[in-house]
Amino acid sequence: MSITLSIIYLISTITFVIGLKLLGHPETAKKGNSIAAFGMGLAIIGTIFLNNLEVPIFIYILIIVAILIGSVIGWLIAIKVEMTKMPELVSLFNGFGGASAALIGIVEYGNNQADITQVTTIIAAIIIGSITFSGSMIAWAKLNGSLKKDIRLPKYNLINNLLLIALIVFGFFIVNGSINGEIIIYILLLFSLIYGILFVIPIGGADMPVVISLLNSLTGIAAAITGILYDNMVMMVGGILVGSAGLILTFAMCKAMNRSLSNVIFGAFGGDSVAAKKGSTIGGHIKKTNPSDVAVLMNYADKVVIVPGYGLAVAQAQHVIHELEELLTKKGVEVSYAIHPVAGRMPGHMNVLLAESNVSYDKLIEMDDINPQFKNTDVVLVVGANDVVNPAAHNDPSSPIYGMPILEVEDARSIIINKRSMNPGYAGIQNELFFNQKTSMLFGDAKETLTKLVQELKNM
Amino acid sequence: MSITLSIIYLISTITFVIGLKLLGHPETAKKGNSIAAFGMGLAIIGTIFLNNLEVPIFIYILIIVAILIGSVIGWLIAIKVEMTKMPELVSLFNGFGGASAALIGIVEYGNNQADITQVTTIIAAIIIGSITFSGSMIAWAKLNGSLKKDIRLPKYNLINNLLLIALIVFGFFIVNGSINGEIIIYILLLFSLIYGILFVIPIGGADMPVVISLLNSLTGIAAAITGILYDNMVMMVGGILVGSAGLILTFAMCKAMNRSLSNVIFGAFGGDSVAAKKGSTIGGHIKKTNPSDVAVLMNYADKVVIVPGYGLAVAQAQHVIHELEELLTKKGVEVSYAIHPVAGRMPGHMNVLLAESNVSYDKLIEMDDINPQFKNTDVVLVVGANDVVNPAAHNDPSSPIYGMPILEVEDARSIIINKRSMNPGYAGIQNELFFNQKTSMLFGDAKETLTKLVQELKNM
Amino acid sequence: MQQIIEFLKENLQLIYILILAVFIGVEVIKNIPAVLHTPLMSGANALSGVVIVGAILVMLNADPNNYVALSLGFLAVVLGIINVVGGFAVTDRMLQMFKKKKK
Amino acid sequence: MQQIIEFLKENLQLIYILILAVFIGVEVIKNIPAVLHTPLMSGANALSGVVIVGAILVMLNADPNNYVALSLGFLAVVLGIINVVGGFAVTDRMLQMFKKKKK
Ligand SMILES: NC(=O)c1ccc[n+]([C@@H]2O[C@H](COP(=O)([O-])OP(=O)(O)OC[C@H]3O[C@@H](n4cnc5c(N)ncnc54)[C@H](OP(=O)(O)O)[C@@H]3O)[C@@H](O)[C@H]2O)c1
Ligand SMILES: NC(=O)c1ccc[n+]([C@@H]2O[C@H](COP(=O)([O-])OP(=O)(O)OC[C@H]3O[C@@H](n4cnc5c(N)ncnc54)[C@H](OP(=O)(O)O)[C@@H]3O)[C@@H](O)[C@H]2O)c1
Repeated sequence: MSITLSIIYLISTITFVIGLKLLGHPETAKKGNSIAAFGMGLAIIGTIFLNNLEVPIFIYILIIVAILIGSVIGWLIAIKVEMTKMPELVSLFNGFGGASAALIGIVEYGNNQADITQVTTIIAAIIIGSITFSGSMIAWAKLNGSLKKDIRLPKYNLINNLLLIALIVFGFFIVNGSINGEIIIYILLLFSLIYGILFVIPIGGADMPVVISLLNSLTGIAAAITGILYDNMVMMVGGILVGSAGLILTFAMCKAMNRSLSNVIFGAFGGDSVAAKKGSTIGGHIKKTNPSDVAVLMNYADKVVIVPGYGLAVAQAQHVIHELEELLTKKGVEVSYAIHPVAGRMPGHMNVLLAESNVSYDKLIEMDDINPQFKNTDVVLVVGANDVVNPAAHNDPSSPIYGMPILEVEDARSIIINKRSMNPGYAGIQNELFFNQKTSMLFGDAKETLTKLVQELKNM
Repeated sequence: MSITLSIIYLISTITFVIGLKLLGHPETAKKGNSIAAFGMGLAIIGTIFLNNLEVPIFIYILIIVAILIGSVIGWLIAIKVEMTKMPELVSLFNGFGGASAALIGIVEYGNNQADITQVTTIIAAIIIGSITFSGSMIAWAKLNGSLKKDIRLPKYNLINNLLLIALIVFGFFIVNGSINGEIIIYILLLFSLIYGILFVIPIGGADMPVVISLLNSLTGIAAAITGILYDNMVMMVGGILVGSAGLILTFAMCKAMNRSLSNVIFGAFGGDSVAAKKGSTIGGHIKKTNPSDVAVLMNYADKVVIVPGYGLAVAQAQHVIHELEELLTKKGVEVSYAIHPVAGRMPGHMNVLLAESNVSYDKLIEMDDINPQFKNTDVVLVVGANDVVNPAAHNDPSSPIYGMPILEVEDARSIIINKRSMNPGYAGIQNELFFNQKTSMLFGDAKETLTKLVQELKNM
Repeated sequence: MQQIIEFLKENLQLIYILILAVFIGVEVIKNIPAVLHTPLMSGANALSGVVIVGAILVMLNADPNNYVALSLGFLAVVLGIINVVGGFAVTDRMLQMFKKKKK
Repeated sequence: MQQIIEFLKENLQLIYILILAVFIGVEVIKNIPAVLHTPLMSGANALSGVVIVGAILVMLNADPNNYVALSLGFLAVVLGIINVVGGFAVTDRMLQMFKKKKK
């Protein structure tokens, strides 16, 4: 490797560290992203043009064509995607990264079968890369709705863990030299892909963000391992950075939901059965309401707080909610949004969605700041949110969400809840808030119902 | 090096990182210190006993004797030292570290004169180590009062910079092989020591904490360089950690004083002349008071805030101030301390001093929290503080301390200032607060005056 | 076991690098506000596309007659660069939206 | 120049380690409360005593008949260990005081 290339890699590594650092602060995040992107560009161009190898021209052309094709595809997807589709997009891209690592491993297995360190890294890259790939694809399918059911083999946890152990033993034998041959590596690939599928498929759709974050961390590790193979520092350090940052992010998400990582991965089924039991114990009388009554109520309110949740994202109602907010503001009502950290499909997702529909930044109030304000609030409008306003988190130690901080909407003078049915939310538990005296249920799809509400308000 | 030793070094390095991290949070600081100390012990023991070298027994004995002697000395100093003497102690220890690095360099120069990398590191270790040593000794002497004057050669900045350049060129020629021989290295040592003295001697005593922090950072770098010489990771990483952490700490201190590092190092003289000019422009009438009047005033106050400063530390008045506080509290007066971040001789020094004299932690209120409280304060007692309560920092853009955040004691109903004279504080500027209508000056040494005050209060 | 020790011995510096990088990753990410979780995940995802460097090396090192290696390498480059370009672009788009709203 | 490039080439991993360590040092220290500045300075000072390891190596590697080297090494060990033991002990003493007051 030429010394220039080494220095370029060093610079890229530094841009990665600095970029990641800046990404962690709202004011500098954009700059951080650009710096990291710049470093990545540098590393790519350096790798192609400063390699000191004798390479036929047509391979250069192939590489450049590949890069052009991929860039155009990536770019188009990135600018076209709807912001509600963010989680599945990250999952898709992440899967591609994993696939890339696995492919590298396969080609390199053809070239090196002697050195034990190299074979180890190759096997690891193939296993991790393909698990990431197939796992991410399943996560993607679950999130975009193509795969609705959580398919669970009987004793799936046991099967999965056995399969994982088998994979590792298999890999060990290949490294060992006990088994070898071109075909063996494809079998390894196949089983890794299967494991990735079986790993993700039993996990509920709402847990996908955690899974994606975990898989993202794994892709980083795969990149780092490939870096060891090539003794390439930028891959190693960059990969490890993503690996450790991703893991921290994963734990942060679990913590915000008051669950453990193992509960997310292995506990899906247990969680549901508890939930089902719980659901039946709550009961009482519910009050229904309709858009025109709500319109009247809001029209004469001084202060309205909107609580957006997962259902808002699903219904794509972020634009109409913004319309509602503007209309009310014009009528002299003070409106703000209460943002729960894990409302929506991934952490911080509500911020992105509402920012996209031009909601002004200072109307989004974080949980800890808005909670004391509910006391002075006339109307709370909960749109497609459920768990994040469930008082069981405070009151019921046996509830699966017990201990999770929630938005304390109960304190408000009246509560309007928009959802389609009495079905529970992600945690699968009923919500006693719905039976509260102050609560009125506004049933219906968020987008349709809010559109009607806006219409009523306009006519007043 | 045996693999066990490598692993031990790795563990030590990790303890250093974790230890330093934990040292940064009040709850975990003590644990952090212990963890780092444990790692250090591991590294030392490992180095002695796992070295794979053939070493005569008597050398082992020598090493162990050296370690025992040094440990006893270090331990005794550490447990005996008064907390007011903290800055000079750090300076002393730091100087020893630097001296150790320089000595290593000298011995190793005798062994390696061939390899250019090694000679470079050796020369660098000698230069940096001895600058740190002699500089720290001067800082130590300045702080403990043995060296009172800031000795300044004419054009000292120019001379110092030329000397530094000469040192580097000298070192370069040694590395180059243009000059060599045993004697030459002692000349280098001598000149480095002289530079260290000349570097620190013109800087004012109150700036010593910044200088110590800088020299501490340099010792870290010297350790890292020695680590390169031995290809020893724990020295390299540990040294660099200290180097970069020390530099950040240095900048943080400068920022808290609203000065630049270069102003501290090169600007001492300039600063003074501006100050002298300023001093003369403020004037007016001052009101004097005496301990018995102050005792009456305090006896009937509801809320008293004590502002301790550099003078309190010098006068060793931290115990009597605590007595005063307890007495007042017993009489039903609400007493708290206002802690400015750079009050005293080094950052956070007041906290250490007051903690030592058993002042309860929750009575120490940080600047940002206490400032709004001065409005409701009956009496502010400023003891040996000056710059940290100087309103010029707010009002006078031409003042050298302009922009430094201060304790806004002016808002209180009455202000008592205890100091020995009208002499200015560290920044060398007069304080218009002394001429404020609400201010009364209580002249005298802090310890004596406060003792009298306590006596008067007891008699009431 | 012997092999692991060998590996450790030869790659000691590497291990330090990896451990230090883990610390940095952790240190840099913890305590970030929830608002930024989504962009951060997406940005980290783009960074993991650094595997593209390996994909390019596969192609550069490939025997010009080994069509399997070339095609797999080609695919790896395409997939890797999609991850990189798409990841950075979409992160930028998200952050752009925050910025616009802020003033 | 040539030599510098040589050095860089041979010690590439070392340079990564140094740079990463710088980042960690910075990341770990910034934003610490002023209360802890004094103990932190003292703790960092104790850490810089890691140079003691080098001093021990000097003695271990010294020619048993080279009394100059042995004495200088002896002195280096004494000074280094004073820095280490004294530094950690006094930091602990300071922090002890904070702790006691806290409850
Ligand atoms: N944000 C994250 O990072 C993250 C990650 C993983 C898991 N989670 C979990 O996700 C949950 C998020 O809480 P949440 O309150 O936002 O959501 P939630 O508790 O899952 O509730 C969403 C509600 O929206 C309603 N809904 C669905 N589609 C709708 C539509 N088209 N129109 C109107 N309503 C609709 C559903 O009720 P109907 O079916 O009756 O309409 C459902 O009760 C938490 O439990 C959290 O722990 C979050
Ligand atoms: N803490 C740090 O990290 C640090 C580091 C470097 C510089 N500094 C600087 O140090 C200054 C600290 O401010 P400060 O207000 O604490 O101190 P200051 O401004 O230096 O004032 C101290 C005052 O104490 C009085 N004094 C001295 N000995 C005394 C005694 N025995 N009894 C009673 N009074 C005595 C002096 O006046 P008389 O002579 O009239 O008695 C002097 O005016 C700031 O300017 C800061 O920037 C601080």
